[in-house]
Amino acid sequence: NSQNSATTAQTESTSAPESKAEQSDIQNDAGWYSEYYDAETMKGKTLNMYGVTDSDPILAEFTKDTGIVIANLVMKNGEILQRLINEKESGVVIADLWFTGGADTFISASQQGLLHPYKSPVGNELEDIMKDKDGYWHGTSLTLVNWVINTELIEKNNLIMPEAWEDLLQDGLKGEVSMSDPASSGTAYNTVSAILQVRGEEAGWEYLDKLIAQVPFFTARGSDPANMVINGEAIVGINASNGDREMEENNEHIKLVYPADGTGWWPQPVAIIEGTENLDEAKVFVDWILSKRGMEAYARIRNAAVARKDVEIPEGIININDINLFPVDFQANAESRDQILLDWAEHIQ
Amino acid sequence: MKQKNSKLIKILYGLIIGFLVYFILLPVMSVIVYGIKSENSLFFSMKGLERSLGYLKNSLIVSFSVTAIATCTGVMLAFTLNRIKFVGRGLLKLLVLLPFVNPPFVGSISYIMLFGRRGLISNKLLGLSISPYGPWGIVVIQVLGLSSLAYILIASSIKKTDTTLEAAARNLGANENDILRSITIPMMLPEISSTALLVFLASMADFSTPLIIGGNFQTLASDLYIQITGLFDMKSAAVSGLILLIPCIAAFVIQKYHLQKKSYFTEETLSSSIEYEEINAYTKFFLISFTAIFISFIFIKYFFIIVGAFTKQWGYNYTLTFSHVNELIGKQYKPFINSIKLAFITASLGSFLGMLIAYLIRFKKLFLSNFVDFAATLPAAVPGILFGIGYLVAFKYPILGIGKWIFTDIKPWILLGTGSIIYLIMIARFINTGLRSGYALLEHINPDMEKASYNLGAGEIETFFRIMAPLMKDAFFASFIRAFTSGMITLGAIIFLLMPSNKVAVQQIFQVVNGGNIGAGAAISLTLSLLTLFLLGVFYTLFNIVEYMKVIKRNKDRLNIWK
Amino acid sequence: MEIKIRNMVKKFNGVTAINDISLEVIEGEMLALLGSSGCGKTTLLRTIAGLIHQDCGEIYFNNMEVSDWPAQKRNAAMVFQNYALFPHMNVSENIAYGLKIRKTEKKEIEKKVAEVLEKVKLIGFGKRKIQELSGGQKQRVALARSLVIEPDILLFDEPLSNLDEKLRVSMRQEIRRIQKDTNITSVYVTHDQREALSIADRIVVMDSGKICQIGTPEEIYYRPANLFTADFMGHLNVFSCGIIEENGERYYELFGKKIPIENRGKSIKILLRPEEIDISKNGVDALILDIEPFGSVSRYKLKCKNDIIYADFINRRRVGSFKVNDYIKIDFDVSAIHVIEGEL
Amino acid sequence: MEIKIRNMVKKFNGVTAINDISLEVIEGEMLALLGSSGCGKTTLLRTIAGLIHQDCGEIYFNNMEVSDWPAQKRNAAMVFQNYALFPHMNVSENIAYGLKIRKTEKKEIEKKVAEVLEKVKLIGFGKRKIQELSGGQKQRVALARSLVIEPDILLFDEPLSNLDEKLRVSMRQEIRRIQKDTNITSVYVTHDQREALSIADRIVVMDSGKICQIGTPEEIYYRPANLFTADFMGHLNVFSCGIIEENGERYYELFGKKIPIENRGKSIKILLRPEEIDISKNGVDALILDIEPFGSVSRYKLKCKNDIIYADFINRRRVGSFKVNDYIKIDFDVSAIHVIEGEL
Ligand SMILES: Nc1ncnc2c1ncn2[C@@H]1O[C@H](COP(=O)(O)OP(=O)(O)OP(=O)(O)O)[C@@H](O)[C@H]1O
Ligand SMILES: Nc1ncnc2c1ncn2[C@@H]1O[C@H](COP(=O)(O)OP(=O)(O)OP(=O)(O)O)[C@@H](O)[C@H]1O
Ligand SMILES: [Mg+2]
Ligand SMILES: [Mg+2]
Repeated sequence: NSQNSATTAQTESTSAPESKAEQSDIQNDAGWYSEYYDAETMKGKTLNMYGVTDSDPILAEFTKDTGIVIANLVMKNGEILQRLINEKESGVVIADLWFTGGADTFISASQQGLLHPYKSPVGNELEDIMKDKDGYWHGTSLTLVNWVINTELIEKNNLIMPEAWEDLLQDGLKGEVSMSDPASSGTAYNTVSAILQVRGEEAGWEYLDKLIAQVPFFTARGSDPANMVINGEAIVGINASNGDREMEENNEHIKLVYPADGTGWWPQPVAIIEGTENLDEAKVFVDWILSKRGMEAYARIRNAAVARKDVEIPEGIININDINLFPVDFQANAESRDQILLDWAEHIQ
Repeated sequence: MKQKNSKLIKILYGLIIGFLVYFILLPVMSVIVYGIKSENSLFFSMKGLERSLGYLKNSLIVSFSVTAIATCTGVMLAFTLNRIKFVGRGLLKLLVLLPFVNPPFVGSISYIMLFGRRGLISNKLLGLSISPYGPWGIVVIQVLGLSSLAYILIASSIKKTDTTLEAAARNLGANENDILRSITIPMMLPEISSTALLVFLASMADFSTPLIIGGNFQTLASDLYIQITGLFDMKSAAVSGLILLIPCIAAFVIQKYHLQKKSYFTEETLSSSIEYEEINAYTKFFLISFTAIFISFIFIKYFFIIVGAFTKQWGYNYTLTFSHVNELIGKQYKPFINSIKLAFITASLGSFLGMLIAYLIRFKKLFLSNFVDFAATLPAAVPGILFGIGYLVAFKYPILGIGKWIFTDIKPWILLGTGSIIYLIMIARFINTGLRSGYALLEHINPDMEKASYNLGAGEIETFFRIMAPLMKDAFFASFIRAFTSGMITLGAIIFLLMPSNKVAVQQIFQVVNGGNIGAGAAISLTLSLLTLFLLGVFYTLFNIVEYMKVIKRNKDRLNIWK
Repeated sequence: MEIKIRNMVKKFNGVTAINDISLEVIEGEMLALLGSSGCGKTTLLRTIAGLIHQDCGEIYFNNMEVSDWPAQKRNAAMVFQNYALFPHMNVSENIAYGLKIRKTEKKEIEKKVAEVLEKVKLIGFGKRKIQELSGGQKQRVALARSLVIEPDILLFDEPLSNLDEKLRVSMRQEIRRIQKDTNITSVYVTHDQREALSIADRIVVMDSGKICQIGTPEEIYYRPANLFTADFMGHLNVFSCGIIEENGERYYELFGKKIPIENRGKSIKILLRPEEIDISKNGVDALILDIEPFGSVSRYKLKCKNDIIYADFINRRRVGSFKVNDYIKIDFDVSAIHVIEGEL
Repeated sequence: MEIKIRNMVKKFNGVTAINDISLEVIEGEMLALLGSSGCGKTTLLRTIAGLIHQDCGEIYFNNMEVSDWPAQKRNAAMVFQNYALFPHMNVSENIAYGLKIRKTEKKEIEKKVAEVLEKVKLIGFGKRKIQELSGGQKQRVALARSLVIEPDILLFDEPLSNLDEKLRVSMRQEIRRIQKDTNITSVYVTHDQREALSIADRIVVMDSGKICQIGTPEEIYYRPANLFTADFMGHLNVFSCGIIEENGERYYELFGKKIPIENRGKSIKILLRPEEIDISKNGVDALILDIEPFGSVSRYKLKCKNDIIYADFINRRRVGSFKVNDYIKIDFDVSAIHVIEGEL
């Protein structure tokens, strides 16, 4: 079951001038609204964005709506974080926005003062767990831990199609489960910490020990297990995705399975970079992506499970309401990280 | 008082030293200081050190094997393809260069699909089920790639073989074996050792192969990458980088001092033909079949990528489809242009600078030459991503990095955040390829060539461009190919410096492959490769246009004579 | 070892370097190969050594066809015109190379290398790098490298061209001594006809890839078969004379002398070597146009009637006192005349 | 251009190649540099050209110190001993190189190249690759390359060593003509003393990095200052004689001749060139031990009393009839004797 759904009704930005109210109606028809939007001055402006996924189609949609162009540079979470740290130190602000990535890196960034707080009025639509309480970031979509399964090999080896976490421990999957290293992969860390949180320390480690025995080696990157399963090097891979079915669609022999007894997840946030010279435009983007219009575009184009619940879910997307999400405390996650990794290191030996 | 050099040379040399200090030493020093300064870095815990040393051992195991195998293979390939005449040689000569236009990311996927546990060849064809993951997987993949590097470096110099020496040995009664052992190979020592050094450094610094195929056998370079991208611990990464540098520097020093004792140039700088007139049939058979087998390995991989790009589902469903290719059409073309521009400019400038430095050091006997040599080679030993961090931490300060101590409040020009920084880092990285191939070749050029030019009144610049440059042309092109192709697919070094508005093509592939659509990944990688290949063809033609014109003219002359 | 060459042809893309040459080198003889620059001497030597392959023709060693033998089987050591020393070895190593290949004992190698270094006057140079030698020193190393292995056949390609006269004479004697002692069949290419005359048992004169004449030094020098050989072997005074018939006697006239001739042709060429011309009271007058001192001989350019004549006079001090523009009286001995018939 | 060299020293790690040489080359003169192999000729030439730098000493061109000038400023073209042709250019391009550098017009270049190709007898070779030339052809290209630019100074390092006599003579004349016509100061290294005698205005004889003697060809040949020069310039008969005092007159005896001498020393060396010895009815008996034919001259090894004497006789046919083991009577002119005092 999903988390409590208490929504904060408070709107901070009541300072919007009256004169704009009319305008807002028009824009509401379009499905989005931002009080900072000024079509005249913003048309043709270019913003820079960092992110971990290819967001170009969504950004194109944004440009269609607003005339603002956004160039997105794809990097890994750690790379983005390091760039921001160093860029801040030198006073060179390259990116205006950061869109997609692990929530933990956003938390870390906000703690280091790399992000600019902005409580978007549209953010009120989101559940608390989906956003930072100080407005440093807002979640846009969900990343869900799932299993990539090679159905061909399941059949060939007469295995039970895994549905629950215990199914990964079946004999036939010995050496055939691929998982990344929690120390270097957010996916794996999230899985491990979620299992520990849900099952409790003792039972959790007991299960993990058995799981470890099934895995031939831990890959360095979160994306590796999926590739191994596609290649037939493993039968089940612990993976993370946006809730999309792309991998299934691209590969006939692959099935994405969301464990019935709960799975780890985290939001993919959007945030404004501290020091940006295009603050207004950045705010427009945040408002836009969090709006119904933005979320719908996001869900449609990326086949992603989005944070807003009032968005129509297109065909072929996992409805998060159907999935059993582990209750996750991101803050706790971040704090206990070192300890869990130390324990993990001992358990894999 | 030794050789005197003109002001011009001195100024040029000074500028080069400045460049090397600023754009190589400064970033590398920065990253080291950066790593050591941090309180909580892994370096200061015994455990961290132990961990790094463990990875170092892995690195060394892999790199030594790869260096030995790839260098030998490179020598054999260069030998077979340049000195033995046989049918189909031209084709093999072309194919052996394929690894240079390495389609990023999908190469290893192709390899796994073919030779993995359930690979097409290993499992379906041969019925084996061997895990490709582990040290041998790394070695095999690196050897396949680096042998081509070895080949091209050695081949450019093998063309300068003075065959009269072999004739002399033959005449003194030496059989082909003796000649190979006592003349041919020793005469190739400059290029062999130069190549071995580059292969060693490349293998040490390669992080992606261990990541993909290493399984739980990771090397120092891949660990470094994991530390940055997974652990977000750039400082520990810097320390790993420091440890990684130690064996690389050692290799550099060994190579340098090993060579200096002997001379390799002869009176004749070119032989009219270097092909063996006759060669033992068994040897010929062995060499040719070895080459053919090796090249077919390379070829199969590429062929399979082509298959992947045009079939519905790579590895499972081989129905022909153009959907992957069609997908490309919607893609932005600008990153491709950016990539080409970046690769072309940096590869030419880097190779040129490298050759120039090689020339200055070898022929001009200038001060600080060891230092310059070392500084220019250093980037080869530093994994790209670490070098990138170096740039990030060094050039985030004003006036090219040193303004940190001068300007505290005002904000003058900062390199970070400008488009030029990625050009600078790539040039800095490519200098060493030019340098190595330049060295290897210059060993064979009689210094009197240069002196004759001065004597006829040509100045330093004219001499360099008219005499030395043409003689070093092949080596330059070898270096250019290597730099250009690697420039087209470099990501690690520039990821910290790229501007979102100036993306490169390889990023798109990265995005696609990350999305799990390997068919499309294959298609786009292939496109990039073909583009690279096409451009190389164009460059090669342009590069040799003068010669082509001559050949054409000659043939015309001949025809006229016949008329 | 006897060498036989039959109808050899060698072309380099279009350029005919050797044009149907047949030749025999007798066992133990020293055959000199003389010819103008670019006439194919080096090419011929290289084909004998097996370093390049002829396009046509055969080579026999002791009546065994070796045309297809690889170079290393032929045991025919060559001194290369451009030395071809191994740059990565020092002087001793270069010289020892052939011995090492022959698996000679180390002690023996050292001894032989030391000996030959002495013979080529390079004692103390053993450890030198090749690049640290002067031109003549390099050439001597190349010579030593071939001599030391005492092969069946020795092929010299202008082995002394970069040495001074004194060294050249002593090297020549050394070569000759070794060659005679060990009875090694040798072919000796030189551009210096004096060297050929003094060292060779027989001389081959080549021109544009063909053989002009083969013979002993004497034959070649005194009885050249054609104008080319004659001219090549030393400067030549050539007179074209018409034959005069008087009273049934046929004769021609040179400097007023009537010289009878049995020849039936209408015109002949008369060759007179510069050294055959003598100073004599009974001679004809000649004006000295130029004097070129050549060491022991000086070459005088003389004008005698309407002919320009070259004469070599030994360089005695008393002769040396002639000056340009002096008049002298010259004569020659009829027996010194060499007659070539027809239009050569 | 006048060249002045002051106290020049050049060492190569320990080997002294030039040992304190001072030398002047007068404007427009052709100075020949003679010396045994490895005596430092090439090194001296290279320092003048600025291709290597002396350890000590200065060089002046027209009284301007050029010691620190780079090679390209000196305008002193050199013919390299090892040719140093550019392998990536064909013959014409090699020759045109210096002209191109001088920004000569294209037409002009073509014309000059064609001219010089004719002079070195390589018409039709313009398009050839350097690797496709014979040794002598390469040497001529090297020569042409330097001649064509008509520099201030010409430095020849054994420029004709790989050519046959005929070509050599004609090249020599060509060089001499160009040099005289354009009045280019030239230094000409050769190992061939005959060449030096015939081409040079003055000759420098070097030995182990030092100058032995400087003088005109005549001086060097007839009045050698020391035994080395004397010997180097041609084979020499050296007799050590004691001086006899009788009736207040001092004389020494050679082959029965009493020759008066004013010298006060106890012993002298008498030098007699082989060509000064003559055949004469009044002479002393001598046995022919060996005859070495040298073209127009033959060198006879004679035994006369207990001395071994070398004599050069012109190669007339009538003389040629002497054979080894014949006895002949020889004599010499007293004026031909060159006396060097003391123990040289
Ligand atoms: N590789 C080649 N390609 C084309 N022509 C060649 C080649 N080698 C030699 N020649 C030509 O063949 C002819 C004979 O050459 P070779 O070297 O035998 O002459 P050579 O008699 O030794 O002359 P030299 O006395 O100048 O050394 C020359 O005209 C030369 O230009
Ligand atoms: N690079 C070098 N290193 C050491 N010694 C050298 C070097 N170059 C020349 N020499 C030595 O210096 C001496 C003079 O050499 P140089 O080349 O001037 O002689 P050379 O008179 O031209 O002789 P040759 O007539 O044989 O060409 C020689 O003994 C030579 O061995
Ligand atoms: Mg030759
Ligand atoms: Mg010399």
